[in-house]
Amino acid sequence: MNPQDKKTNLSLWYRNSSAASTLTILLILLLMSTALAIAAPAFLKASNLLSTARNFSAIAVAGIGVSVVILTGNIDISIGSIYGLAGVSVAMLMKSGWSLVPAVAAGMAVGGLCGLANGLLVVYLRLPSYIATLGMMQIVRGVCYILTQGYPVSGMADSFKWIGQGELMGVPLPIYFMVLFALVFAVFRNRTKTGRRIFALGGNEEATRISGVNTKALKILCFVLAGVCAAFAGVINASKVGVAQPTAGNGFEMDAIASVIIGGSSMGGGVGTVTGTLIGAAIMGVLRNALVLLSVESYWQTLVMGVVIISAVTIDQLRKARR
Amino acid sequence: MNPQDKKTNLSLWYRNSSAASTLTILLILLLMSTALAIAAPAFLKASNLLSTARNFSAIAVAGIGVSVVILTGNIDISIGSIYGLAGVSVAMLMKSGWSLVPAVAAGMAVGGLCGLANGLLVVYLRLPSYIATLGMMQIVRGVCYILTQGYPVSGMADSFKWIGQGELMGVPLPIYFMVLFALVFAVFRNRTKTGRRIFALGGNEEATRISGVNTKALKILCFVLAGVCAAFAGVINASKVGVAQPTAGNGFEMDAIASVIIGGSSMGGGVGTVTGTLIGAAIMGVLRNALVLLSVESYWQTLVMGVVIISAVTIDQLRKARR
Amino acid sequence: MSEQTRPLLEMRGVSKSFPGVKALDRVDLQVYPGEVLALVGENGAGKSTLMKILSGVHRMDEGEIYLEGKAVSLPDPLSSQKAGISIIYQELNTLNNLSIAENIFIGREPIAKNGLVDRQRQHREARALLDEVKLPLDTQTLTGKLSTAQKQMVEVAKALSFNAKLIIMDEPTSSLTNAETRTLFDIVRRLKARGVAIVFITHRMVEIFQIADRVAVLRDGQMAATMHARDTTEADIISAMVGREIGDLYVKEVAPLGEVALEVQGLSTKNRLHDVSFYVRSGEILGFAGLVGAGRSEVMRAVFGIDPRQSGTILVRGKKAAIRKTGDALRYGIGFVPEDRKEQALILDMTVKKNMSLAALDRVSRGWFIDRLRESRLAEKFVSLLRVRTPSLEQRVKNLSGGNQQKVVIAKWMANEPLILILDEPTRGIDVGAKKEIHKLMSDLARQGVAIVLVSSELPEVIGMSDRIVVMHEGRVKGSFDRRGVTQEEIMQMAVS
Amino acid sequence: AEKIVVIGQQLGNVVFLPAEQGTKDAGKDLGIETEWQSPLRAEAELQNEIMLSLIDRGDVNGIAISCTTGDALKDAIDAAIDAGIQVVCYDVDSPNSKREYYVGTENYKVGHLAGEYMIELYKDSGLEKVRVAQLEGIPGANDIEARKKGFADAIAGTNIEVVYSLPCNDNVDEAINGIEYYTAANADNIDAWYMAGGWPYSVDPSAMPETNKWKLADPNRKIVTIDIFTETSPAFFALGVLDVAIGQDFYQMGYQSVSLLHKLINGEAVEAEYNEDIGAKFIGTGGQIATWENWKEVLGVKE
Ligand SMILES: Nc1ncnc2c1ncn2[C@@H]1O[C@H](COP(=O)(O)OP(=O)(O)OP(=O)(O)O)[C@@H](O)[C@H]1O
Ligand SMILES: Nc1ncnc2c1ncn2[C@@H]1O[C@H](COP(=O)(O)OP(=O)(O)OP(=O)(O)O)[C@@H](O)[C@H]1O
Ligand SMILES: [Mg+2]
Ligand SMILES: [Mg+2]
Repeated sequence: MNPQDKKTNLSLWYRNSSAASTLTILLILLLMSTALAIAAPAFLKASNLLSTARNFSAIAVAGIGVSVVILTGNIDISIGSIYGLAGVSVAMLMKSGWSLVPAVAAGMAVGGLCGLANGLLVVYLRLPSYIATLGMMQIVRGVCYILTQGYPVSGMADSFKWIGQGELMGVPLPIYFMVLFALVFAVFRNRTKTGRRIFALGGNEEATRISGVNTKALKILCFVLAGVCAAFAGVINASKVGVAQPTAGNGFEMDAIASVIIGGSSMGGGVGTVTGTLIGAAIMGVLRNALVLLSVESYWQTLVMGVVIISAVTIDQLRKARR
Repeated sequence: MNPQDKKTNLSLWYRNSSAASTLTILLILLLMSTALAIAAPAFLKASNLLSTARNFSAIAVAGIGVSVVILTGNIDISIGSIYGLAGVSVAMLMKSGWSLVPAVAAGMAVGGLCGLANGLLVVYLRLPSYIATLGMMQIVRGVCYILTQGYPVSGMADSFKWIGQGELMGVPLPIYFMVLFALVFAVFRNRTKTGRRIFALGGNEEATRISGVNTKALKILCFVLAGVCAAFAGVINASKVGVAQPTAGNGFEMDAIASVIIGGSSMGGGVGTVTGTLIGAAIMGVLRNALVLLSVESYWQTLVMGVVIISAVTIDQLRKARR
Repeated sequence: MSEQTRPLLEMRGVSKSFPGVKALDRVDLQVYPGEVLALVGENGAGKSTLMKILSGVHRMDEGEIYLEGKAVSLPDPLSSQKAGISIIYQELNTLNNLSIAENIFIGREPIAKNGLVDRQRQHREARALLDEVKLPLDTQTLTGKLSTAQKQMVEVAKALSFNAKLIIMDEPTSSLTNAETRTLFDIVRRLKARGVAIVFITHRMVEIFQIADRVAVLRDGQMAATMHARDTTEADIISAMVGREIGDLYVKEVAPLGEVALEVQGLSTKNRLHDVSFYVRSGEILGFAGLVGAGRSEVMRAVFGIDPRQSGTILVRGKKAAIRKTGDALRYGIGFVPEDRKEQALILDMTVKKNMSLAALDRVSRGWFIDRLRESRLAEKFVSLLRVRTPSLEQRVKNLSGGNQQKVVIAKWMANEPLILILDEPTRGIDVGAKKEIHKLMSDLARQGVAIVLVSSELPEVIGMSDRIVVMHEGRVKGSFDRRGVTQEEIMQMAVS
Repeated sequence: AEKIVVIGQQLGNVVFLPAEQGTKDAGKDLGIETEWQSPLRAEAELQNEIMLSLIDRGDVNGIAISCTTGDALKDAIDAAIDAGIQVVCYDVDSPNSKREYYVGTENYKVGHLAGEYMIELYKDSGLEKVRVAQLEGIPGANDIEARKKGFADAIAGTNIEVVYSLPCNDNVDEAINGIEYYTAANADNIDAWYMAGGWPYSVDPSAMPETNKWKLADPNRKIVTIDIFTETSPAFFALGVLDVAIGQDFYQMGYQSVSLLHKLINGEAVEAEYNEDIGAKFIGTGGQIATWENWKEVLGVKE
């Protein structure tokens, strides 16, 4: 390859690559963080940074999962309910004597089953994913209420708290889980055949099918993955607060989906990175942290949140517009 | 036209037409209503029918508006906040001495401005509509809080209640408004050139643009219309309860969008009818009425709601699959 | 339309670059009223780009455009329309969710006195236009239901409706069969008689001599030559296009025929196919001929597991094959190049490399994981084999010229190394040089024992490349011919009755 | 058969769980049918719809409602009363409506009480100034606003001052994260927390390590909260990270509302005084006040 080609590749990369988009969003995050560090030095305290990261890790894990569905051009708004049900299920199982690992596995399986139901509705009954997952959102939430009769589940063995509150070398475990999920999903999406096919499916479903790909199974898989991730996020959260609430995750899907889109994924499918989602979640997390550290008045908080989200994504769009 | 042609037309109509889809959904609504009438005779009381219709008229009006945005393949999740802000604005204006009509006009203008902001963000900053309207949702809600300092606005002149509580020939006014909006929008969408161009835009934006249509202005217009309708819905609601709450409409966008999709519109754009949206809103309204009339236990309500929504849309999909 | 008359359109020194590509380099072009100018060139030469500048889709980097002597700027499609230019794009731009009538009049809807769209008038005028292009369809039909050729004719009708002074047709015939092409040429002649100027882009040499007055040849973004059609030969044009001799177009070498690789027995589908049977041996090329809508594409889709079959058996190498979805077909070693590259074959937002490897991921992977090096090598191989004009393997396919996109589709299926390869209009929109390469590749594959099914609406291609030819009509197999000695007329006769 | 419906503010809001239980128990004790209804979202319009449907149902004799916004339910309450249904408000009143009875504790008073306890807690501290951070829910929510106001009025003119108010949108996770962030960042800038709603105490104390650390580091740091959750609150007292919790008795609100309605429906005499401040005949359900001293007895925790 001659130098000319290299330059061409670079410029093409800058215009087309999702990596460039991820880079821009990363810059936005750094910018936000720097501004915050100046305005509120407490931001840089290790404990604050760690607890901020710990707090957005559930959003990130669920975001990483739902981003796979978004990659196919679909949406999953049931993840907030799945998040709630998983916490409740694990807590109830542990109360009935299960130990941590099998209970968590079962909780993730519950999430996977909910995802499977979403997938089957979308693929075989051809429901628009918005409706299928809206319905599932309500059904799953209903199950949460029915299982618990509305009462938070508490009184589990102390091991329940390990996932959300444990630490390793001074760093909270949820952060490790978040990184683990990110790595696994990044490899899955970018390096495996299935991952590549999901991208293709999101770009052009018909063409992907005609390329010999079982697009039905693929789509179902994506919903299952979203369910499993949302379930794990729900477990992190329940474990973090030590109690499983049947209402947990109400509206959580908004945050998770927002972090995916802020991270540069397209609602239309076919575009997006795991790192982007991670950064999107971090932006949301730092923003929440900032609102408190800067003592923004309660009436102004939602407004500021909206302005920052719009600004962050605008900056990334402006880069693209420079074509 | 010979008889052969007529038959072909009929079968074509059944396979292709959105009208057939609307018909199916209407049948589902009638089915639901019949079942309900048998299970709970109180359903058929004129007062119950009228108040149910009055209750879903706000969803219907907002749904009719947002369906135009959905028709372009975009989404507007800020309508719930706009709904809240409009109620608050009209109430505050009336409190400060404005009379009803100019105050309502101003409220709708406020909604239109919010929609304009959405449109500008989507068209000129090229933000994904999900993010633009998510940001606006928070900004507008923030404005509600800031304007009212969180307190519900009450103590308006009695004329404030006219829109939501007035009656004409025994029928509540909101129902007239709903029908009026439906008629105007049906004509607008199906008979005017702007309306047809919105369909075209939703079907293939690029092709529409290169046909010489100003797609940017068109898209902005759609967001403005959604804002205006949501605002009017918010006014109906505030007027119905006689108080404007800054939190009104939190989560309302879900209901409005659901009724649009249940009504047969496609999230991808280019497909949908006004009547369908109306019926979608009616299904949601009757369902809510049913849950109370049948004394469904609170914890089962969400679950039942989810099941019914999925079933309703499934039936329509099965018709399409019969092709 | 002699050179003495004032040109209707004059483009001077037009240049246009895309990142990594200089698509047009100081191009001059004149078009005279009442003439048909054939604009030709290899894939990626810049033809479509030049025309999109005229239609207001692209803005030129430098240059001037004069219409009837006056300098004009064409910043957007609307101003181009107003200036009297209408265009049929290479890539179809139909609005599939609207009726035919609305497709034709979108943006210029007739308005009745009450301010609403005058639907009656719209349908009336659309009816007249459809009659003109001989499309016997209801104007209320949803455009999404039409076949590619029918959509193409709707686009022709739309272009006519502008009453433009200059009509640009970017490869309109690539998805048409002879009958429609003849209709189109009749229309062109009528327009010409009215003094309308037409720029006609095509890769089919015969068409140039049937219809064009002059020929303009683009090469690598530069105007290589303009000539009068009557003073020139196919060889001249080709050598101006590619800078070398090409020789005979259809090179079918004789390959030894093996066992029956694919056999279809009594295939029927719900609506359109009835009892279709055929077979193809390894090493054999089986051509499929027929009119638009004859059902050839539907046969191939049903065989490949895309559309459900109602009855019928598929045998692969003598054994019954259970093909229910496309993945099954792939496992039986079948490859399929579909007819519509944009809708059915390409992931437009993906890179050249990723598109090429999509059907062959198993061949470039170790276990679950894609071996990126192997993937790149595979793509590099086909980019050079098929001479795909792209600045990089990382270019998104949507930024390639139409013909180069088609090459990517072919590469994708060749990369999969199928034993049975179904090609539906494989050379649509491909330039003569590349076409020849593809024909040669087909021939080579056959020699290596691949069984090939070739569906093509270009009869010379079917006749030139096939060992046997199956003719279809209205969802049924009408008969078959041996390649040797069959004429276009014989095939047409069978296809229409 | 006699049927009484009790309406909560939002499905899934834990404070209404005891009210639901009280409703059921009262129904059982009185031998009448009761029904619990909650809108899916805390919105007056949805409660309004439920009221109208109940009126049309025709089989409902009495309704008790905790109003999301009092004035927004005025018309619905009046309509029900006009239709011959007995209506009372509990927890959150609708003062301008035709309802005659209010069952509950005033939120304003509860807030005021919290303020009084705060003053009490700091009376011997010797601090010149007591800086309080406050937790609230959705800005403007009726009950919370009343509690904020009660607190503010109580501490007016003292050395106690609210320096920050943190909204949590009625979301437990947001409440916890916010408290943690703020406490960690402002450990030396605040002396106390006043939680106008009990969101953070519906979970396990381990969810708030920073706040616990802060609290335990200095005896002059105090936390006063409204709401008691019998399942989860004791753990906080046990750790010494909570000083005062003031709980409204929602169980009694449910139970008393049903009993009252039953009497009204059957024309029995009701003992209730007209209360000027409330503008209704008032049935106080009292509440629980758990302090650092008495929490074990109040919450029924055995040694
Ligand atoms: N939007 C675009 N972005 C980047 N490059 C482009 C774009 N459009 C065209 N090109 C490049 O410009 C060159 C000219 O393309 P053009 O489509 O004009 O070719 P063409 O002569 O019409 O070819 P064909 O016969 O294949 O249709 C090609 O190299 C193509 O890759
Ligand atoms: N008369 C028709 N009515 C409805 N659909 C048609 C008709 N003709 C063609 N089509 C559609 O167009 C598509 C392509 O046509 P088909 O496969 O029948 O023909 P073909 O012989 O491959 O011709 P072509 O050259 O157009 O590809 C098919 O999917 C078919 O559904
Ligand atoms: Mg071209
Ligand atoms: Mg075909």
